[in-house]
Amino acid sequence: MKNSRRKFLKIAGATAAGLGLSTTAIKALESTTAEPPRAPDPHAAPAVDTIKMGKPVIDETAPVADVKKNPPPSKAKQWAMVVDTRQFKSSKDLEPVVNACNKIHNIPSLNKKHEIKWIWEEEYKHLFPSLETKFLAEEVKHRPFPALCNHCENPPCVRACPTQATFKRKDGIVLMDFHRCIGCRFCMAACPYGARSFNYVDPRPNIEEFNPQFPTRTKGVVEKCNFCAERLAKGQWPACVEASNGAITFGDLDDPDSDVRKVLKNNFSVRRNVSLGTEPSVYYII
Amino acid sequence: MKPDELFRTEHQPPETEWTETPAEIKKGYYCYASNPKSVEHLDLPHARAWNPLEEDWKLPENWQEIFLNGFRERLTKFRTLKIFMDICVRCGACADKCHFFIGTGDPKNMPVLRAELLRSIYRNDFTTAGKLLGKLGGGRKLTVKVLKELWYYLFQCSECRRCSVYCPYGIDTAEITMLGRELMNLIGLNIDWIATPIANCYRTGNHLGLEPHAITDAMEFFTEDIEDIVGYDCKPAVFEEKADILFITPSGDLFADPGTFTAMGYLMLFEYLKREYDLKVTWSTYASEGGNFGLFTSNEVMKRLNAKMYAEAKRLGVKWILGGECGHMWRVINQYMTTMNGPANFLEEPVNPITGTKFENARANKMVHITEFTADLIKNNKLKLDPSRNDNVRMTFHDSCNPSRGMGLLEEPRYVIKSVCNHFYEMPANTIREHTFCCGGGSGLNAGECEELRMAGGLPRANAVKYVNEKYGVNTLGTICAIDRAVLTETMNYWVPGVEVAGIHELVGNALIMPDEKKRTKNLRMEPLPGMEEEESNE
Amino acid sequence: MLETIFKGSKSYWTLVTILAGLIAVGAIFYIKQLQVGLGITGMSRDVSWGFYIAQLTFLVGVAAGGVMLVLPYYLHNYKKFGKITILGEFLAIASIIMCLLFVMVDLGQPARALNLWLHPTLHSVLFWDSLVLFGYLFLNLLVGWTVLDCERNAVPPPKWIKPFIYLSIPFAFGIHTVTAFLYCGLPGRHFWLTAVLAPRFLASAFAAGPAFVIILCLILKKYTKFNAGKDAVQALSRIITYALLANIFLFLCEVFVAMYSQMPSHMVHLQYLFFGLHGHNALVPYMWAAMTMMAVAIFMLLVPSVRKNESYLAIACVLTFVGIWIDKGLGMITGGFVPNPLHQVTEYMPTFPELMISIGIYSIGGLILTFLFKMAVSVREEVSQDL
Amino acid sequence: MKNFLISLVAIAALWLIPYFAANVAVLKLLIAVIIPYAAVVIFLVGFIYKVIDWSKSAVPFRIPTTAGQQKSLPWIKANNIDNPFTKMGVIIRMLLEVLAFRSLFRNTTMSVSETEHGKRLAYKTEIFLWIGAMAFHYCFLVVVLRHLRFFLDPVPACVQLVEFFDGLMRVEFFSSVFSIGLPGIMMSGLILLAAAIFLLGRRLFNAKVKYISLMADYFPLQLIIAIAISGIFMRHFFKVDLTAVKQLSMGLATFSPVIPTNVGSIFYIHIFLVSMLVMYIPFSKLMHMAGVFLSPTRNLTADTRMNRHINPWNHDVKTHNYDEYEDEFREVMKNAGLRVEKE
Amino acid sequence: MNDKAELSNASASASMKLIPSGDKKWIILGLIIFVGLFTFPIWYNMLKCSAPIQPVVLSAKAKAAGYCVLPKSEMVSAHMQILDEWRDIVVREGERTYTSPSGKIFTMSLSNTCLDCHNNQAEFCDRCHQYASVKTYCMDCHVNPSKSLKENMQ
Repeated sequence: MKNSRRKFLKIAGATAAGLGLSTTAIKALESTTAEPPRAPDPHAAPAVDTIKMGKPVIDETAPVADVKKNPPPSKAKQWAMVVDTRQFKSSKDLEPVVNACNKIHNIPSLNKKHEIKWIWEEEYKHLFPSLETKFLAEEVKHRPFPALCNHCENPPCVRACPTQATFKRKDGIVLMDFHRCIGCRFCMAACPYGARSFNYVDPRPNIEEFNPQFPTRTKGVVEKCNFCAERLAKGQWPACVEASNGAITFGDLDDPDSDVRKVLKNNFSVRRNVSLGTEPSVYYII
Repeated sequence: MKPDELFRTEHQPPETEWTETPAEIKKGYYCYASNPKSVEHLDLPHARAWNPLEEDWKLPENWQEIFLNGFRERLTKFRTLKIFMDICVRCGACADKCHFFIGTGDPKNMPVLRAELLRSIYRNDFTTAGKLLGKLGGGRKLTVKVLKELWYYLFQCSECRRCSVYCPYGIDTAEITMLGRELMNLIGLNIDWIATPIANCYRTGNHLGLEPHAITDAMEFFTEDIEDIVGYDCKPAVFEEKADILFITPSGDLFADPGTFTAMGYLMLFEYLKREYDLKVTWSTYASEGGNFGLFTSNEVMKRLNAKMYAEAKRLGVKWILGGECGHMWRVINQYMTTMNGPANFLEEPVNPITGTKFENARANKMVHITEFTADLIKNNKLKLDPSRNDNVRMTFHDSCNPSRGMGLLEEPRYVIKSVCNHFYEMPANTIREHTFCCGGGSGLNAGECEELRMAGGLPRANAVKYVNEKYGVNTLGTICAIDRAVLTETMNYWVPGVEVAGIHELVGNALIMPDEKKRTKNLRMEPLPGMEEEESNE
Repeated sequence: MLETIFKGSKSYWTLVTILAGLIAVGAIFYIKQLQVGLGITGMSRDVSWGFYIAQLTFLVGVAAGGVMLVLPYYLHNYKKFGKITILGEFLAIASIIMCLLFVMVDLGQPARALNLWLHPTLHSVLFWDSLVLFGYLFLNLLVGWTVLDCERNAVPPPKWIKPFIYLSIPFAFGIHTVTAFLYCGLPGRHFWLTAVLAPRFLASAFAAGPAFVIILCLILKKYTKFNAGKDAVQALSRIITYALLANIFLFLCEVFVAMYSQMPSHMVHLQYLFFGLHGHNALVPYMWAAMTMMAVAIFMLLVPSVRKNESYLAIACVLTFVGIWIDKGLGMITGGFVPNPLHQVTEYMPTFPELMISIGIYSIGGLILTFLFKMAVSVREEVSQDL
Repeated sequence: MKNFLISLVAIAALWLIPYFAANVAVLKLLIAVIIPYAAVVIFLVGFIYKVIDWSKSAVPFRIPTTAGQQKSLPWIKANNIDNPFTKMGVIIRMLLEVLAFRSLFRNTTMSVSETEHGKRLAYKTEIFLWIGAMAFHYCFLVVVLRHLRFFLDPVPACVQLVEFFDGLMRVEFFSSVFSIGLPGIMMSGLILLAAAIFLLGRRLFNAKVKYISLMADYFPLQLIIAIAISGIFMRHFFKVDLTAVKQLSMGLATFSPVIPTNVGSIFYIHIFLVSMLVMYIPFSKLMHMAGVFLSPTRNLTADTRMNRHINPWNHDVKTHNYDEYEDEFREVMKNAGLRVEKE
Repeated sequence: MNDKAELSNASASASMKLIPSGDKKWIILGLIIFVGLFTFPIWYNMLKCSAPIQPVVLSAKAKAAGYCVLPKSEMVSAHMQILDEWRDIVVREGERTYTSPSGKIFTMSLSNTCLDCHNNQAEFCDRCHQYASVKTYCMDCHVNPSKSLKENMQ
C-alpha cells in the first residue's frame, strides 16, 4: 500500500491521458508504482536536514544512572522513557524541561480550563493516587513530578478514537493526526492519565515563543505529547530528554542494551496506575 | 364483465415501444361515430356516415393538410398547446393519476402518452429537431394509423384535469384533448354522443332536445310530486320578464332520476324564497341547458351554444343569472363565458337580495353557483332547515372535476351538505377536492356503447366510495354535476351496490321547512322520512 | 401526506414560529461557537464532555423509550397501543435527530465529521453508536412513514415492512446499550465503569420516553381531536412505574457497591454529586432535586387511584421526565469527570451560549416533532371521522 | 432500452471527439474557442427565438388549474396560492412552482392492496421524485454559480461564499486505490451526479417511466452525467492547470481567447460536452426552464368571474337566437302556456 | 346578439387578427433579465477591467535551485495532492524522506522544505490562488518560517 501511495509521482502522465483511455491511464499509474523510490536509511545517508536544531547534548558527567549513554537512535520497537525523579529537587529543576517542550511544540499559555499541556508538573499524590501512602517522605511529597502521555502499549485512547486520528505507531509512539481529528474528545474521556488537551480556542494568539519548524494546531483538535516523533526521525533526542540534564532517559524498551533498559535494570521504578492494564511506557524512578 | 374481472391490478406496459404498438379499437371502449345530420345541423365540416371499426373512415381527400393546417393555426391561437407540446420532460408524475389508466391499465391512457400521440406529430412536422432526427427525435408521420390511434385515445380522456394538478409545468391534458378533438372535428371525426346533443342544444336550447312543452310537462310532474309532499304546488316561473334571477341548470336534471330530485329541490327552494322573501326566479326553455357539449367539440361550438345564456338574460331583463349543479357547465361559465360572450354589461353585479351579500367573485360574469347562493342563505339564517329529515342519508361528497379543478368550488357544497344533513363523511384525502377522481363519463363519454370504459374509469371513484361505505355505512354519494348523477348511478350499481347518488339540492329540498307545509312524511323520492316509516305503512 | 404540515390553525403556526425563532437564536450562538471554538462552553480540560453529550445520552433514552410502544403492539399484539405507536416512532425520529445534532455541535471540527465513516474504526464505540443511531433513525422513518401513509389510504401496511418493525426493536435496545458502552468501557472513569450502566440507561429510558409520550398524549387530547385512549395511557403509566422502579433499584445497587466496598475511586463521584467534594458542590442541589422528583413520582405512580387521575398522572410524568433529565443530563456525564483521574476537582456548569445552542437543538427537535405529530393528527382526523 | 443505448453511443462519441481532437492544435482552437462561442450564440438566439415564438401565441382563455378553494363568500377561506385570485397570489404560486416544485410535491403513487374488504386502490405519497428533482436542479444551480470563478476576475465574494458552503464538509481519504483530499470535495457535484443517476435509474427501472422515455429523455441526462463525471475526474484525478483554464475562460469572456498549453484532454472533453449541452437546450425539452414561467394553467389569475379576460382573436360566431327559436316553437309554446313575444 | 363592438375585431375563425397580449412586456423583461444574467461575466469583466494574471515570482533560492520535487507542469496542476499525501505519509507512516523521479532527496515538510524555497507566499502561492479563487487552510496550522507568528496569523 505504501508503495502505491507514491502514485502522485506520475500524476501528470494521467493528466494528459484524460479519461479517454482511462484503463491505459491506470496501467501507466501501476507501472510507475511498481518501482518505488526507496527511502534512504537515515543512518547511512543523513536526511536532507533543513532543520538546524542542534545535536543532542550528552552530558557524561551528569549524576544519572551509571551507564554510558548510547547515541540517539531513530528506530525502535517501543520507545520508552525513564524519569529519574530524584534529580528534580524543586520546580526550578523541572521548569527547563517543560519549557523546552512548550517552546519547541508551540504550546500556548491559556487559562486553567483551556490549558494545553504536553508535559507538566504534578504532585506525587495526583500522579500516583493508587500508590499514596499516609506518611509519605516530605521530600517526595514536595518533589515535582513530570506528567506526560504514557504512550501506553495498550492505549485506551486509540481504542476510543472513532477516526484513527490517534493511533499507535510501529515504534510504540501514540500519535495524533491533527488533520484527521474531529474533536469529539472521546480520547480525553478514555485517557486515565489526563494526558490529553483540547484546543478550546485558537492557540495561535497565545503562543509566546514560537518555533517556525513545528506547526501550531487549529482550534477544535485534541493534542498531547508525541515523544518528539519529529526529532526522533532526525536522530535527535526528545526535547525534554535533552533539557533534563540526564534526568530523563529515552530509548527502546525492546532493546536490552538500550539506555532505558539499563537504567531500569539498576533502579526501582514505578508506572502510573498499572492496574488499568494500559502498560504505560513512562517509568518513574522514585 | 364482472367487477372483479374489470379491476385490473397489473399496470405493466408492454415490451414493445409505444410508437410501435398500434392501437386496437376495442368494443366497449369507443363511442359511435356521429350522425351526419347532427354534424350538418351546425354546419360543421365533413359530415358523413362512418364507423370506427371499419377500415375506411371515409376521410376527406386532403385530411392531412386539414389536420396539419388546423394544428398550425391552433399553435398560434393557443399558447397552451405550443408550450405543452414543447416542455414536457416525461417525468411520469402524471402517469398513474388518470382514472382511465388506473381502470384500463392501457399505457396510452397515461396522460403523458395521450399527449405524446399528438406531440409526436408536432415534433415530426413543426420542430427542427424532429425534422432532422425523425423517428429518433420521437417524431411520427401523420398516417391513418396514427390518426386512428389519436382519435381513439382523445375520446378516452374525460378532460378532468387531474393530471395537470401534479404536472410540474402545469401541462393540462384536458386542454390538449380539447384541441385534439377540434382537429378531429375539422375532418369530421366526431362522436355521436357529443354531436347530437350539440345539434339538439343549438335547436331546442338543451342537449336532450326537449321542446318547450316537454320542459313544462316535466315541471308539472315535479310540482305534482311536491304538492304530494308539501301540500301545495311550486309552479316555477318561465320566461318571466324582469324577474330578479334567471335560473339555468343542465337539462339532464329535468329528464332522468336522480337528477329530477335535484330539480325538485330547486323548485322548492325557489318557492320558499318567493313565499318568504318575494324573490322572483325565472326559468327559460330557450336557454334551458347549463351544460355545454361544445366544450368537447370545439371552442367555436362552445361559444355558439353558450351565447344563449347572456342573450336570454338580456331579453328577459333579469338582474343576474343563477346556475344549477353541473360540472363542465361551470368550467365553461367560470373560465370561458365572459371572455367569449361578455361583457355582460346589461346585467347587474350579482347581489343576493335576501341577504345583501355581494357576490364579488362574479362581478364581471354575473353568474352565481347555486351552492354559493344557498350557502349564503344558510349562513345568514334565511332558510329554516331540519337536517334530521335526512337522517336516513349517510353522505359522502364527490367533488366533480370541473368545479374543483376549473373553479375551486370546494367548501360551498360541503357547507350546504353539513347544514342539511347530519351524517357526512369524507372519502380518503387523495381522492377528493383538487385530487378528486372523474366519474369516468365526463366530456361526452356517457354513451351506452362505451360502458366498459366508463366502468373502468369510474373504478377509482367507486373504490373510494366503497371504503366510506364499508367504514361509515355511507349510502349516498352527493355530487353537484348532472353527468355525475347519471354516470355514477350506473357506476355505483356496478361497483358499490346500495349507494345512491343525489344532488345537493335534493337534500336541501328534504330539509327545507316550507312555509305552511303539511306534515312531511316523505322525501323527494317518495320514500318515508326517517321516523315516518311506521306511519307510512299505516296508511 | 406532507402537505398536512402546511395546513394548520393559528396556534399551530404560532408554535412553529416560536420554535423557528429559537432555532435562529441557537444558530447565531452556534456560529459564534464555530468562530471562537468550544471555549465558549463551560467545558474544560478536565471535564471534556458537558451538556451536549449529556443531552445526547438523555435523548437516546427518549428515542429508545419509543420501543415500549412498539414492542407490546407488534410482539404481543396489544391493540390498545395501535393508535400511539406512531407517536413513539415519531418521537424517536425527533429525538435521534436531536442526538445527532448534539454530537455535531460537540465536535471541535464539525467539517470533518464524515471522517467517522471515511475511516471506519471497528474498535471505537462511537463508530458503532453512529451506526445504530442512523439505523434506528432510518427504521423509524421507514416504519412510521409507511404505516401512517397506509393508514391514510385505508390499506393494510405492506408485508415487507414487518421485518423492519421487528428489527427496530433490537435497534432501540441497541442505541441505548451502545451509548452506555461509550462510557462504561473507559478505564480510569470509575463512576461509569460498571456493568449496570447499560441496564440502568435502559430502565431510565423506558421511564422517560413513555412519560414524555403520556405528556404528549395528554396535550394532544386537550388541543386536537387525537385521543390516545385511557387504556393506552394507563398501560403506559404502568410501564413507567416499573421502569422507574428498576432505575432507582439499579441506582441503589450502584450506591451499595460504592459505599459498602468503600473504594475511594468509586465513592468519590457519588460523594461529589450528593455532598460535594473539597468544598465543590455545584451539582448537589440538582441531584437531590432529581432524586426527590423521582421518589415523589414513584410514590404517585404506585398508588393506582392517583395514577388513574390524568392530572396527577401528568404531574408524575413531568416529575419522572425532569428527574431523569437532571440525573442523566447533568449528573451522569459531569459526575464521571469529577474528580478527574488525578483526583483533582474542576467543576462544570453549562454557559449561556451552551444553553442557547442546546435550546436551539431542542427547538429543531420540537419543530420536527410538531411537524410529524401534525401529520399524524391530521391523518387520524381524516380517517376517523366518526369520533 | 433502445433509446437508452442509442443515446449512450451518442454520448460516447461526444466524449471521444475532443479526446482525440485535443492532440491537434487546430482542433484545440475549435473545441476550446469556436465551439463554445458557437454554443453560446446558438443558445441565446435559440432561447430567445423560442420564448418570443411562445409569446406570439395568444392566450385566448384564462384557464388556470385551480387546486384550492376559490374566492367566493367572505366567510369561506380562499386559497390564494393554489387558486390565486390576485397578482400576488400568482407570483407566490409561480415562485413555489419554480423554486419548490410545488406541483411535484403533491405527487402520489397508485397501488392496489388486498384488504379484508377486497381490493383497494391507494394513492401513497411519492416524495422521491420531488427530492431527486430538487437535489438535481439546486445542485446544478450551485455548480453553475461555482463555475463563475472561471469567468469573473476578481472573483466576487458571493461566488466564493457559494464555494465555501459547497466545500464545507471535508472529505479526506487516502488508500492504495484512490485518494481524495485536496482539492476538497464539492458536495453539489456529487449530489448532482447522484440525483442524475437516480433520475436515469427511474427511466430504466420504473416500467411506466421507461415506456414513455424517448431518446430525448435519456440524452440530456446522460450528457449531464458525463459532464459531471468529467468535471469530478478533472478536479480529483486528472488534474489540470487551473490558471491556464481560467486564462482560457477569461479570454472567452473578454473576447480575447487564448489557448492554454498545459491542459489535459479531460478539460477539452469537459468543455466540449458543456458546449453540446448549452447548444442542445433551445431545441429540446430542456426549454422547460423557460416554459415553466409561461404555462397558462399556472401563471394566470383565477378571477375570470371577477374580471373579464380578453381573447385577442375573439371572433363572431353564428348563433341560434331567440327569435329563430320562437319562430320554430311558437305553437307548442303557446299550447304549453308559455309566454311568446310575437303572437 | 352580444356586444358587437367587442367582437368586431375578428370575423371568421380562419382569418384571425392578433392583438398583442398583455404579458408580452413581462416576457421581454424576463428575457432581458435572463440574457443579462447569462452574459454577466462579459459585462462584469468589462466594468472591472480585469487585469491579466500576474506571473508567479520565484524566490532567488528557488531560481538558483532550478528544480522542484516534480517537473513544473506537474507541480502546477497537482501540488495540492502531493502536499496532501506527504502529510498523510509523514504523520501516519512516519516516513519523511522523498526521492523525486530525478533522484533528488527531499524532506517531506511544507514549512521546512516547500516554504523554505518558496518563501514569498504573496508572490508565489497567492498569485494563482487568488486568480483561481482557491482558498487554502494549510496555513491555519503550518507556518511560514520566514515570517513571524503574527505575520503568519494574518
